[in-house]
Amino acid sequence: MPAVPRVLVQAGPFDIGAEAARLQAGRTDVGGLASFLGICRGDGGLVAMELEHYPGMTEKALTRIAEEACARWPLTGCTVIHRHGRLVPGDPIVLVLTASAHRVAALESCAFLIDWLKTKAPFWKREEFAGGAGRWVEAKAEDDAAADRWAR
Amino acid sequence: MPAVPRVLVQAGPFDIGAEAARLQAGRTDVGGLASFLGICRGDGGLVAMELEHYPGMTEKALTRIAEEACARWPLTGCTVIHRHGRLVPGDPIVLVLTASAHRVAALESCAFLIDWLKTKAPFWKREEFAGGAGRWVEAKAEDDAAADRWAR
Amino acid sequence: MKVLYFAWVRQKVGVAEEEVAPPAEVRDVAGLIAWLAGRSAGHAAAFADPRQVRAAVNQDFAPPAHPVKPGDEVAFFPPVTGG
Amino acid sequence: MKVLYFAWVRQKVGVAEEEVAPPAEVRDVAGLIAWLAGRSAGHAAAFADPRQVRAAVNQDFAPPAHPVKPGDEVAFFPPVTGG
Repeated sequence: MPAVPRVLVQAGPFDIGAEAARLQAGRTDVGGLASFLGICRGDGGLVAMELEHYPGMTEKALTRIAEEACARWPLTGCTVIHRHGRLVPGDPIVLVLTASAHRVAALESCAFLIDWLKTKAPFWKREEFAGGAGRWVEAKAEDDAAADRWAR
Repeated sequence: MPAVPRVLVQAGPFDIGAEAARLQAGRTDVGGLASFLGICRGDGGLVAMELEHYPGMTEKALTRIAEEACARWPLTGCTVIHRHGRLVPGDPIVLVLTASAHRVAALESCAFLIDWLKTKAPFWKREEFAGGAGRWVEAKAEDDAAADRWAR
Repeated sequence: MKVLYFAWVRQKVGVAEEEVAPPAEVRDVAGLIAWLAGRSAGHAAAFADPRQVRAAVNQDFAPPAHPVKPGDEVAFFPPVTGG
Repeated sequence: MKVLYFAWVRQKVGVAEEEVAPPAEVRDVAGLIAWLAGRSAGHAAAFADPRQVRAAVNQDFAPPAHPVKPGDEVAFFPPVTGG
């Protein structure tokens, strides 16, 4: 039976160490744990980023893709945490953790999930710059191409 | 200038949360942090694993490959920690962390480093099973194939 | 029918959410967009280029030809930028 | 010349490290293996199938044709299994 993913959409921060430990707790069949942590960058005078989401749909979409990863790769566990609200440079935005007996499954499914989150997760980013200027981040064609790698 | 990697070969455990924080501390140009944590599995009645290494050569080889990753991808930082000595199921063995402005560089360099460690790092594993039987782990052809992906 | 707006679509429309009762000939997402665009100058601005707008029906992404009916929750937003 | 052994090569040879002074005609890794194999039954067992043994000269991986000379640190071990 595929593992049941842990999916959280939250305003507050998360603890990568605690989340990694949770995927290993009480078991000895985990051989590899891959993770990706997305962080708010401070490029070009960015002072803050407002992350809007679609309550209800966002959780549902993230749960569905995490379940797909658990079905597609032999994962022992999988955690996806995505923040919303106002974030400043250096703040963590998203955490993907995948655990498996073997490293390839963990590494591939982690890349799959982050590529998917970039293109299909219902979040919208508004950047705020010094002086008060703001702009909505536009979707990138390169992110779509990355996500399309996983189509089958 | 390429980032200077942090490379440790040690008997003791490490803290993934602290190591992740270290790669972000005081900077706002890190957009993604990829990691892989290798863990000792308890398959088939394994009670312990003895990891032998080549003091001197191991550190040198790990430093060289980590420097290559920093030169090949635009990394802001890179950490490789590999344990030696006696480990039991559930114990972390190896940690690779790569940080970059962009996720693809972080994810690819992390996979590159762990593929390399599997095939080129001077470590040898001896497995001990319940009842006292022991055996040296043999190198796997599939690991060589994974490492060869990165040849150019 | 409940309609939700996100990001710059919400800013242009001027509300995050509204209850609407489109006429019976509005049967799909594309038809709803055309009808909503006539409701106000803000709506018109939001839907000026429908190719820039994505939709979800009952919290699933939906193409322009996806049917809509009374009771549905329909959302409009720019291409997503998560991760 | 300092010779180091690791993993099952070490176990078969029976020592982790030794100082050796091979004759002048021992010029490369392959020649050193052939000469070491004659030192004891343990050495012979360790090098019975040289294809199973890898080498490093002065802490860099080295193929059978790699030269060796007095003062070098030469190590023999099975294919590595890190990670």
